[in-house]
Amino acid sequence: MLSIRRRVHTDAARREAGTMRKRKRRPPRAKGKAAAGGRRPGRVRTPSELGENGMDLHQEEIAYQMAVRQREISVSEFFTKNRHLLGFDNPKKALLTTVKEAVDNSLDACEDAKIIPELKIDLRQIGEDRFRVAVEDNGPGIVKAQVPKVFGKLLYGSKFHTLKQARGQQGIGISAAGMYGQLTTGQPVRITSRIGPRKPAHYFEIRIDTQKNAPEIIRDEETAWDSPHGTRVEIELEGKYQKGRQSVESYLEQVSLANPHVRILYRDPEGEGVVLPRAANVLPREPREIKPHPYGVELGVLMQMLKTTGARHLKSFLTRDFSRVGSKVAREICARAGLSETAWPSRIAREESDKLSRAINSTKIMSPPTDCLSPIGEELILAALKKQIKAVFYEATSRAPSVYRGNPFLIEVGLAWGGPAAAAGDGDEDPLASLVRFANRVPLLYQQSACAITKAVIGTNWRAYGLAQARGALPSGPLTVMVHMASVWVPFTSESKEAIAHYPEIMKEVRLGLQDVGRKLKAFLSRRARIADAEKKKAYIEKYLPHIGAALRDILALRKPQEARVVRILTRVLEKSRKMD
Amino acid sequence: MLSIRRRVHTDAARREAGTMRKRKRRPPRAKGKAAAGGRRPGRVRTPSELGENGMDLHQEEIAYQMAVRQREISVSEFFTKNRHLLGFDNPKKALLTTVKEAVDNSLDACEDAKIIPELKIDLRQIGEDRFRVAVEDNGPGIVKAQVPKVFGKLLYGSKFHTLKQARGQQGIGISAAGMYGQLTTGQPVRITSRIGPRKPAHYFEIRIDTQKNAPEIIRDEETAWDSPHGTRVEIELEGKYQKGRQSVESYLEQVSLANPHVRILYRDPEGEGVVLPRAANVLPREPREIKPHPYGVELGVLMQMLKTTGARHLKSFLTRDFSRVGSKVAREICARAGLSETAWPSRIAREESDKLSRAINSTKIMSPPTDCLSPIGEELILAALKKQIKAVFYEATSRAPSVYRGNPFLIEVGLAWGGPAAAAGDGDEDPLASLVRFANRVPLLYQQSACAITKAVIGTNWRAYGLAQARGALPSGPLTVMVHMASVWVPFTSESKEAIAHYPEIMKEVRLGLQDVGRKLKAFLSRRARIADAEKKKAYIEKYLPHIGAALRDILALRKPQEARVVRILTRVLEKSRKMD
Amino acid sequence: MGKRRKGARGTEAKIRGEAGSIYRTILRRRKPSLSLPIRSLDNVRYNPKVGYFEIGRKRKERTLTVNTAKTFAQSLKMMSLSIDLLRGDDIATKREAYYVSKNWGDARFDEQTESDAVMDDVEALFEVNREQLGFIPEEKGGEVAGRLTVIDRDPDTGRALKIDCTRFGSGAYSIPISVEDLGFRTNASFILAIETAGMFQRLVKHNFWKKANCILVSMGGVPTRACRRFIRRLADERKIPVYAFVDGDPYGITNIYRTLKVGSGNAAHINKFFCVPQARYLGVTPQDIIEFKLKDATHPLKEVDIKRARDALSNDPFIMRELAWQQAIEQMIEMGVRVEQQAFAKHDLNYVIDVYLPKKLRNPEKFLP
Amino acid sequence: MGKRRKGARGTEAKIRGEAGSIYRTILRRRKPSLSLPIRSLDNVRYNPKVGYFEIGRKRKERTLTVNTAKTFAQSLKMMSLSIDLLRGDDIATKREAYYVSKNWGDARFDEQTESDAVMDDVEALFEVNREQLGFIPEEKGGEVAGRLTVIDRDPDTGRALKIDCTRFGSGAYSIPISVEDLGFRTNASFILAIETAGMFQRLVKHNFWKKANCILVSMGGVPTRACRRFIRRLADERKIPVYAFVDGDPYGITNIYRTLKVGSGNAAHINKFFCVPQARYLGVTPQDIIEFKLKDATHPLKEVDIKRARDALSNDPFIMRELAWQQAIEQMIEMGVRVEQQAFAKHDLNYVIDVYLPKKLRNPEKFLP
Repeated sequence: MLSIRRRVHTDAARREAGTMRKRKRRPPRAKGKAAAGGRRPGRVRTPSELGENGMDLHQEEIAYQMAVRQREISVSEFFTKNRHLLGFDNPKKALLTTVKEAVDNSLDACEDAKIIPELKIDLRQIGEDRFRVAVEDNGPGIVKAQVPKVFGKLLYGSKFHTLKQARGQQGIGISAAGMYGQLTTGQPVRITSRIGPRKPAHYFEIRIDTQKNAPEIIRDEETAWDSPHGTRVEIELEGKYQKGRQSVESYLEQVSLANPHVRILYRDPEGEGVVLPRAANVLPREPREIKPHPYGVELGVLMQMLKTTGARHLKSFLTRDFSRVGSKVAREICARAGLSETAWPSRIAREESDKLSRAINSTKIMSPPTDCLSPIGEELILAALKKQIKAVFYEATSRAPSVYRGNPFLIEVGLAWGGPAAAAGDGDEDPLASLVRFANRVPLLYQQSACAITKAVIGTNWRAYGLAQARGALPSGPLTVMVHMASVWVPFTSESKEAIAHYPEIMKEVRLGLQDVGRKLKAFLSRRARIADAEKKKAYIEKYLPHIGAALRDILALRKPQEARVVRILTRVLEKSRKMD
Repeated sequence: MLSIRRRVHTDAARREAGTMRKRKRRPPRAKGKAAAGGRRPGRVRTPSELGENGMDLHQEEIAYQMAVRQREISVSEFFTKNRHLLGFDNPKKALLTTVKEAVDNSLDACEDAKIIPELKIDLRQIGEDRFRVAVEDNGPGIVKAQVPKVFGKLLYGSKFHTLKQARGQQGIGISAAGMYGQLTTGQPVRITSRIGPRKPAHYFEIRIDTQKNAPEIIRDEETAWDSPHGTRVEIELEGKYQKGRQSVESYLEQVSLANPHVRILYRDPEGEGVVLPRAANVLPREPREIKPHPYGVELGVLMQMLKTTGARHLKSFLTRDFSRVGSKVAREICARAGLSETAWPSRIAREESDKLSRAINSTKIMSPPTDCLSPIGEELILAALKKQIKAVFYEATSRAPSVYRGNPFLIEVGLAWGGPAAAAGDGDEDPLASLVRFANRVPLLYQQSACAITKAVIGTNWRAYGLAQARGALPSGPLTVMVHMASVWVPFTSESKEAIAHYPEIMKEVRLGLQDVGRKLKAFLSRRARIADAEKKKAYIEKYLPHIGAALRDILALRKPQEARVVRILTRVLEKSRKMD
Repeated sequence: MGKRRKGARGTEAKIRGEAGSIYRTILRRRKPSLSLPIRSLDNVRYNPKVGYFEIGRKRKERTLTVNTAKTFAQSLKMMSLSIDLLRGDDIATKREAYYVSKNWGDARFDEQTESDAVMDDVEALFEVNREQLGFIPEEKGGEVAGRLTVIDRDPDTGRALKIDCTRFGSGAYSIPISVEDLGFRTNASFILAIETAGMFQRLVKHNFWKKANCILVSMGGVPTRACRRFIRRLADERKIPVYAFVDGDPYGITNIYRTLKVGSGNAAHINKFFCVPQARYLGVTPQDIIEFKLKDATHPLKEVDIKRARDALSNDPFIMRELAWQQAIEQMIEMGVRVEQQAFAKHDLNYVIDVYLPKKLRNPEKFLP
Repeated sequence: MGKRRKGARGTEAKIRGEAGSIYRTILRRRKPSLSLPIRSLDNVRYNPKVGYFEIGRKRKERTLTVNTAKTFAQSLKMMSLSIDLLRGDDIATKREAYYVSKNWGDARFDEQTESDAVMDDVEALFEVNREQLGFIPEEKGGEVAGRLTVIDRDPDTGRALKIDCTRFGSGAYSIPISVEDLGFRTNASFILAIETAGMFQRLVKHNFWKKANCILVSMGGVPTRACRRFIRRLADERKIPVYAFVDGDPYGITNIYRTLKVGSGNAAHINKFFCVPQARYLGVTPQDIIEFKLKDATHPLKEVDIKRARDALSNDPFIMRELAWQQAIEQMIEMGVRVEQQAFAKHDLNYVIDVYLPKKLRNPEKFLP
């Protein structure tokens, strides 16, 4: 593929360059040969040899020659070569990533359409390293005209330009999965979609033209389908099926944990069916779009906004184009910046944006609105934890929203303690706590150690809450910690969305959430310990006071009734005292 | 910025959607409000409530509403939000990345034009967190018409579609640096370029329109410049200056190590000037473009090639579009695949590409040509090492090229042992060896532990070569190891190009290179030990034999001459025996 | 069994007094408590008047609570055991006392460290030494040869036994664990306390005690309580000086000699019994390295030696009082070497007998304090 | 100095013989060599006929080469030092020998471990014990009380000294480092070798030796060479049995008792001198735990105990020969507990004297081998 494109484009470029200047065909290659044959390789001209010495004409030609070779690179080409950036590093991960992208898309679509989601995931092995992944939802379906672009074009989507919480963000995932499938098996992506019972279902086979980053429709026909509405996507790919912690099944279980309103039917490659039922029959609160919050809008972005705003005055620019900027705050910003409220935004963009930026950052502005976020909620986290984990203590907290770089976000923490491991006794060799991470209800399975959540969990002093914890490690014991970050924009450390970047604001919120549930865990453990203490106290009194009596009798040669009296009095005195000491 | 674009585009999309179906303005938001007001949030319809019950019309509308919101995302927008992917995680790293991208570009340009490079790098601090980076080269300059695209458009470049070794690959780096500068300081990129002494120099100020991923020319004028040809780029950015291992200065020193033909003049923010002279006055061998090698060309890519080839027969397709496929090999491939040599490529693309792919991978094909690679060479590695590191033993090896996934690559290893640390004595607390990594002559400063090179160095048994090494660690001692990977395509683990991915073929070559220099180091150390042994032997004889004589005299009451005779005889006997034992 | 031990009645009365006070407190329906001196280094000071480490005034109250009930019961049981030993004129090693507790039901000790700690508490409470309570340490230690007759008694008959330490040949008299009841007869000029058994054997083999008219005591490293108490009682009763002959290294000075002379920091409550304030340091001194040309028979100070020396200079209350010692230790640090008693063998095996000791003993007033 | 040590002339002759052979080899212009028995566990076997570990036949040749020149020179110098000691009827501790080498210039030892190794080589070369070469160990060890008179001699006059071990009261006779020249007079029925100083002190305090007509020896853990040699010579000369009374745990059995009886594996070349093949094991046995109701005064076997026990079962040549021991050790592993001598204190402090020992001593034929 590469050589062909190169050839084709070199020709085109030559034609284009020809309009600039005439010259020999392929001069660089010819020159390379000469160099290899005769002189020492590459020893052409030192800087001192260059200059005003008649080689100028040639000199200019070089720049022109080089110009011919410059051309645009399509984003699909880029990601084909850099597929590891998208989570297609190896066949194992590719299989899971494909399922994940399709599931994310389906859930987002269902929730946008206010449909309680029901997903069917079907994995079939059709060759030694080849799988067919089919994901079907009961969502709203996709309008016929949009199908090719949604599945056949990278960086095409509805979420990127909105400030609103969603699973998908940048319109890469499902197209990239299709592209990977096509690259490794040559097979197109197969889509069936129906937007309502009165409309026919449409079946598509779509390939991606990576040179143009554009869909190529192989097949497009009406088809019979028994679902009244929904979408089914089928991708064939080179993959490897894996069991255990990073398996498709474990991934879907975590999806069910963070999405208690979803019902999942899964058929694994061995034909086993698994049903993950709902823990709740309600849709999450619908997240709303918001305008950007002034904090964290960088200078360059601010200038761009000033230039392209529809507002005619600085003050109305501030109130209309940002969230949480009312008249009073806008006035304060203008005053701090020393700018007139009626100044023209485009003039400020050129000359005084720096001042404005500083004024914004030194003015106290309310946190962004929170209805752009859709938390799972403490109640549902508890329900989901109880459904999936056997423990003796459950706790959850849903923090108030906060902001990093102008993006609102919110942290939720769930915790389950006890269960079979705890019953086994206070062994010193407790296993490490298990940590389950979510971003916008999507489980994060890889790169745990690189994630801000993990760092915050490790950085929390769990000993203060009654747990064992080695330096630089997760706490140990029969503990499951679940952390969910909901945000209009989750800052992943890579496009494969595996770990959250270490923003201090995010770390802080996670820590506060952990401390919240940690304190409650401590209260629970203290209560347990107090009960144990009271029992111990009673036992101590029964065990040891008689020996005090006996010793005093021996030393002082007391009589039996005197000894008994000593023990009786001591028992009463100690039982009265509330504490152990 | 985001809200504005969203607004503009929502309007446009609405217009577009309007042609499909009429409906109310902003229905989703209105619905959201109603939900928040009255019913439980989001509790709209469960799947059982849906179906053939008269809500179908509404159902279809949802899909249309959703379609409206779909749109394309520009690659600049994408990378603005994901700047950490490009090495702009934080101000410290951003400053170094900016220097690095500009230096890479300059060196590539000079070498393409066969000019021995001379770079001037100037760092000025112009505010608390603000720096101006200027990088100037004596390269061929850039044709006026190309300047805006080269600096103002992401994914624009000459290297991506060629299979040829170069520093830059994907046309992102320098534009991304400019974009980061613009984002954090609002300042445009400033470029001065001149393509020859008879042409005027041009001065540009360029911004990137991130929505369109297109350059916006702020200023474009002729200017006076005393360089006959070359390019100067100036970027203002938010940065943080750092000393030590990951400083700009240390980076430039490493550049000089892997590019002995480059002269660098550097002025640090404190105004100190540093000159890094050349170790060689020759340009590296010019790397040549090659066609792809059949191994590792994936099925999907093969199909694409078959479809778009100019060749009319399968055999000529194979010989013309691939490297290292001659008539004989092509015939063998066809035979193995059971395909006619005269079959039509486009037919095979549809029906038999799978067979062809298998046949290719089971046929023995020569390694790809090596002149697409430009090694530093053992001689120059030695020269550079000697110039920069004080040691007593130097060794270098330049491995024969090899292939991973069809991409030729080549490993070079340099080693310096001894010096001040060794002279200090055989201390048990030797520091770890220092490892210097390069990819296509570009130093890799970050993520050492994630890099394939590091893994290979750690995985090599240095104890076999006479060095100390703890399990899972670098060897220790006064050792510097330098590893260079030259390839037409270096597989980085992220777009910020900090670590090489763990391909087994690459690991193997690195290991072999290390073993090569390791064996020579061992020979050197053994020779040293042998010389030390011989000296020890002489000293032993002088030291200890007289005591044997004295003891025998005491025990046996020998006379002086008898004692002297014993010592004399023993000295002769032991000196004759060649070895220590 | 023979006649009761000296002072046994006094100790018994002390224990009964304490128990009676506890009993009365209980009858008043209040929580009884034991007031124990704190046995840690920061409650210790060097008293140059008496010449040993003394325990300070800090005390901790062990009040009977639910949490302390077990230890409190164990302290009383231990006191009761002591009374039994005193009444029966018997002894028990620390280990035996631990085993006796196995009969105490729930109040039994699970580890000997626990019973040792309670024993230390009782010892401190009554300001007597463990031996006076009837408890003896596990370790023996100390051999004696030379101009001394020890007077012991037959345990059965109580008859006096005279043990003549000049008549052991190459052997020696082994000091018993408890020395409280021994008597002494001697006209020796001094006691020489020797660090190593090897040096002791050399001096015995060559009848050094005969020539020097002295008593030789082998300490075998840091002297045990019995060994220290033996030397102390002997020196006190017969009014003879004590000279220490140990290795010239920080361990020999700050551990062996310092413990012999002023006692140990963590047993300050009983130091008044277990130290030999009249001891003086014969050698080997850093200055001896120079005067007796031992330079090439020294060893470099190790990290741990230097640390020990510096610690002594800045923390040891005894060293901090004695300028001469500070100078000697600083000289040692500066020279960077340590020297052992055996180093004299470098010149000749009997150089130590023929040259070193006679020369040193000519000027005992020059010995380090 | 008095008269020459017994056998000194014989040892001297052996050394001169070896040196002469080396001298003649050199004159023939060939490299001289020393043939040393290999002193490691795989060159040891238990000889039930003689009753101790014997060294096997494997030998290593130390030929003089450049690499071995230093050690070779040191071996000869060590032999020369031995001759000096024997001629002068003197002794040197291992440490002193090390210091003597400081005068050897380049052939000096840098660490005592080096001189000890060379001394072991010389010892093995001539198949004599170190004491016979004039070298003595640093460590002393072993106290004696009871029905024994030791006959030593005055080092100056050579006159016999009678040391009556019944007359030390609470003290004891301390065994000298070298016992080769001691004589004995006794009519005791047996020797009781006791592990701990504490138990020894109890038996001494209560004059147990008088009632049982025996000699008490305190070993203080694993017996030193001097202590083993003392018991061996006493038992050999006076033909009296030896009973060991140690803790009933793998350490007591496989380290203390086994070393007493058959010697140690890594000193097999001299075991014939330093072992007591006639020793028998009185107790404490695992069976005693049951018979004397000690269960609640035991301690669980630790990981290391079990490992030691299993090692003995599968590797110790002595245990592997003795079925009775295998059964006893297996019983211990099965019971999972160990028991100490002091455990009898659980019943009563003097239970061991009043009940345990008398009962056991009624049937010495039942003692473990």
